[in-house]
Amino acid sequence: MSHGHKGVAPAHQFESVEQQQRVARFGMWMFLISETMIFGALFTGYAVYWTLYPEAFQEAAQFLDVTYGTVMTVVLLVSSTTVALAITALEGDRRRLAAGLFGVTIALGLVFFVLKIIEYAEKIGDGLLPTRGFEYPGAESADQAQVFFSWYFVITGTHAVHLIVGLAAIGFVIWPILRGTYHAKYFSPVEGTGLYWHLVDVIWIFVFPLLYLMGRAGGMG
Amino acid sequence: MDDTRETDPAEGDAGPNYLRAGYSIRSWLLTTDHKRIAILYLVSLTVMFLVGGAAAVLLRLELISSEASLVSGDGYNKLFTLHGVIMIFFFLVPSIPAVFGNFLIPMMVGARDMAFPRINLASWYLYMTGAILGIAIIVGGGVDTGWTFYTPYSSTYANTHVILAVAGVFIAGFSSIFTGLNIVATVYAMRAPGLGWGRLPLFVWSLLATSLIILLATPVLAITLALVAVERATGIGIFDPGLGGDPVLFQHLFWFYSHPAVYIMILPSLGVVSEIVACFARKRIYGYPFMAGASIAIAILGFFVWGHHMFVSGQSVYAGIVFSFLSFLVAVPSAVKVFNWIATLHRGQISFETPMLYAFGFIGLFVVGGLTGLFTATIAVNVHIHDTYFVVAHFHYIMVGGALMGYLGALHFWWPKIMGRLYPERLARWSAIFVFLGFNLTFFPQFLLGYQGMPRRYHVYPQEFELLNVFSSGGAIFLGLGYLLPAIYLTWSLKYGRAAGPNPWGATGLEWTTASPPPSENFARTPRVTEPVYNYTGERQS
Amino acid sequence: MSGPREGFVSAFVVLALLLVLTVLTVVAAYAPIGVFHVPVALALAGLKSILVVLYYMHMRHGRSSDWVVIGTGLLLLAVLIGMILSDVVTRGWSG
Amino acid sequence: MLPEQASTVAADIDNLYFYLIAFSVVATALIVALIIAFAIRYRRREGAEPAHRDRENWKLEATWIVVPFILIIIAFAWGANLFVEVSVAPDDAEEIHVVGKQWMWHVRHPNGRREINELHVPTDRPIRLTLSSEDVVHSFYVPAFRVKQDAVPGRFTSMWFEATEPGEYHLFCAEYCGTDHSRMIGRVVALAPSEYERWVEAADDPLVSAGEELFHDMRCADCHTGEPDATGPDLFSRYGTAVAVEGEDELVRFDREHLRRALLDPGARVAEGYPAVMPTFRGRLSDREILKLAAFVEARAEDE
Repeated sequence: MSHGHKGVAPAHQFESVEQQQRVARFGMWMFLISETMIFGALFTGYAVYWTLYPEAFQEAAQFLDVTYGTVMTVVLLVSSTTVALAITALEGDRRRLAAGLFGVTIALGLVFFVLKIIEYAEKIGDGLLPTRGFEYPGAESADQAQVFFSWYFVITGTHAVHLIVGLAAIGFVIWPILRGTYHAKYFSPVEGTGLYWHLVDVIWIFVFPLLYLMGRAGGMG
Repeated sequence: MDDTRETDPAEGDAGPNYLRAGYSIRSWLLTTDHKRIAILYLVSLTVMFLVGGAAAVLLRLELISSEASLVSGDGYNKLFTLHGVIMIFFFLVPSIPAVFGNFLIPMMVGARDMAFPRINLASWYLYMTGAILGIAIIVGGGVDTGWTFYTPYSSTYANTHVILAVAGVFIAGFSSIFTGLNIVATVYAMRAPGLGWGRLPLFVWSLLATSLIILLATPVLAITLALVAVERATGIGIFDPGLGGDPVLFQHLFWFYSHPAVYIMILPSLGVVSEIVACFARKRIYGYPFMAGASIAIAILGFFVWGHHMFVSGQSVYAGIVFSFLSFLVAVPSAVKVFNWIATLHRGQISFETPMLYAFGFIGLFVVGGLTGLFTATIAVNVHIHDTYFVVAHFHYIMVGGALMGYLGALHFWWPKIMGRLYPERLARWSAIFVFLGFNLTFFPQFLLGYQGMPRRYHVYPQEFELLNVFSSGGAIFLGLGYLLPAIYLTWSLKYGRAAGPNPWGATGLEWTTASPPPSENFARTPRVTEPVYNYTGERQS
Repeated sequence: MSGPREGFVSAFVVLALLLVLTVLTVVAAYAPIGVFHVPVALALAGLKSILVVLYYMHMRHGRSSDWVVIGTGLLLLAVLIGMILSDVVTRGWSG
Repeated sequence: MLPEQASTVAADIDNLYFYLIAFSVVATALIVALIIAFAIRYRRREGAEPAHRDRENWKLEATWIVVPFILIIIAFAWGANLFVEVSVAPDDAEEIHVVGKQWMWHVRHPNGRREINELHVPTDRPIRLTLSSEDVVHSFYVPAFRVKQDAVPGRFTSMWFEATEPGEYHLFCAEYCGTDHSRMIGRVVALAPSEYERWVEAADDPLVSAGEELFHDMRCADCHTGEPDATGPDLFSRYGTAVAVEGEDELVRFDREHLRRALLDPGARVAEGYPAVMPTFRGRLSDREILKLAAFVEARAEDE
């Protein structure tokens, strides 16, 4: 598969490129699991308050927009697909295709981000920012609903921060791919970046039903 | 091995080594050599230890009298917060993994460097950023929440630099995640040919267990503290009951990290003691698989017991009883460790160099700390002693008696390897004994104070507790001096110590097969392991 | 590494599955299934994640060491969520 | 080395504590003795043969896994059993409300009588405290009773005890709560049932209790501690008597008017032998509040 690349030398601490890629992947998985624990803590907090204030939370969840949530989910799923395709392309040493697919990923990520900003702006415009100016129509459970929106902003906000980091990381690998720094024989940083982006996607796969879709049929457990 | 001044500075260290790889500041600050990064950590940790130690001395001086004498109430609160934050997050958590883990793990597995050298350097810079924030807080007027940052005090009521403090801890947290990640990746993938899992030194096993905790628990603390900062900065309701929140949730998330964090501090010391005991008893550690398994078991079990910090917090009675039961289980692998060390001594050839004295001291203090841990795990007794000096004494036996004795033991054991010089042995032995006695005088009275009911974090206290406090403060002065002695003679040895040679203790392990100090690439050529671990008895090669 | 681990076509097949599961998730949220909303939502999300992990993250060909990392992480995640919730749920049980 | 045993559970908890001590002492002695014995017996000698490697023995490992396990399970079961007793109040317990607030304890008895930093309880009757907090987490701790419970803002928690011996016991805040955490202390006064009835029925002037609260809020006791070396003179022993004032030959009667002037214009009449460091409360206390304070000082002076 190597099309005229010069011999690939491993970094000084490794015996072979093979070993280097294996270690990089292993290290990236450890980092991803660490990241997962961050969201684990956030979901724990969210679950605790659901348990404490089920009615108020169910009511408050109706203020989230299913359409936004669904569109954002689809956008992220497609962006994950383009990353997977890009890695496949790179493994086949089709570097321009890989770079192009990463470009599409960035575009999709930006679409997600813009949607997020619009959604935030709407929520803030409706007085649902859970701070001093919080205005909530369901008066008696306003305190508890405020907690719901706190977690909504904290969870989606933390996710958005990860999304931005992922976008930046992808931005940093595109040029080296085109230049040939990364290629079919050595692309560990690209693979790590891809894994990171997939994690951002997986987290959202859980955020979507657990925030946007709760209590839609009325009466939940 | 007597201390001697007939030194020949040139002897034995003529060859190139990592210390001579460059003398410029740049060559240190941009290094990716794991050994140099270890030295960077050693220096910065020592500075932080001195800052945290100075705070401890002030605290104990204040407590000599039951009245407010030296500092104001706020001043006292800031001092114990500073002491706790610095000692835990900026000294004990990074201590052995960042200094000795960094220096030794690649050497023990026969590798040229850590798996991710640049991330390793980044980890030190993150640590320094956190530490500088910590120092900035002192300059800027302090923080008074206690190292536990309990809400809603930290998120709403305190009017000190809480956000800066949690930012420092947050950043330091990622520093330790990077270190842990590097350690696991290095051990997993970079072992020398022939070095199977059953041949790893127990120090390596203990750091694997430590890294497991670091990787899985630290992120939870990081996000929890970030939430406190967010709540404080923006007023959105997360933990503050005034805004609909639940402060007990904070405690759960906090202790999910901070209890396992105790094992982050103690597990590496358990590994160090195994190395030292094997070396100075000239025997393979008895029950090696059980010792390795016990480290992993402590790490895993350590995740199931955090609720014993919350028996009187308003946690449910049922959860309390379950947490109590699980807490007891940790005692089993801890006991396995102690008994296997003793069995290792049996029919050994025991000698009493300084590292071995620290190892003996460690075992004694760890036994007391561990057994008093049973008191705190016993839920009905815990109701009485929770948040009293009993708990303060207990965790100092584990974290200072245990973790710090292990750190000092490691420092003395591997100092000749790291610096290529021997320290004055007799002086070092006396200071080890001095530290041990000073420690017990400081902290044993606190068990008694605690059961009598003296709450912790008290600036002034009823007169009847004064006598025992005077003993404790007296011990603290001894202990403080005891810690200064190694700083002095180890520094002295850098210039005047005798050259150590590759293996002054006659120890096994790959790190002793190369020069002291080691060359930049650690080994002249990749070692090949053909012997079982701790092969002190010269068994047949396999 | 020699040659791609996954083909272009499989990526699109997986995407199609993911989209179908997303539709199912939305439908299930509005379906009258009572207390099963949360378990069903979690099961569908779990299924989607498994697809992403196996195919997009290449764990179909993953090493056992990577699986150990994932498994340990998920175990501890379960401990975190499970034990905290067990406290919250049982708080009201005693007088 | 034990605090008094003044509640029904105190002796039980101490017994469990003694079991743990006995277990610990035996274990420590065993370990230390083995280490010392081996250290002497197997110390390194010149020219000795290399050490033997002991054959590993899983039975030995199993022994020191199983034996400690059994011994600690006893401690667990004993502790859990006792904990249920300590946590679950008897049905007939009398309920008293306690509210923690930086940095004092407010107590309200069932008949409405209030106290600050003091809790009067009858002996031989189970008392259930319902705890809450107005600000941060506090913890209500009575060492002599061996009980402790956090007061959590936004929630009610509860604890119970039954005092066995009449007397005065320490009350501590055990959860760090800010600047004056270590001064958030008080006393629990256990009275014989008949005396308690008398105490609880005693007229409780709302003016006096309001005054007591002000006395704490304005932190009067920071200086007027009642101790001989305090910054300010003891108010309660001097109230109603004639006191000496700096720069005046005549003694001055310490009455409501004197208190009022001392609060509003503290520099005018400084108690002899004390530094003139009292700040003015002009603008911080209304006339009505001064009246409340005076009522409290007067009532306390009569008590003493």
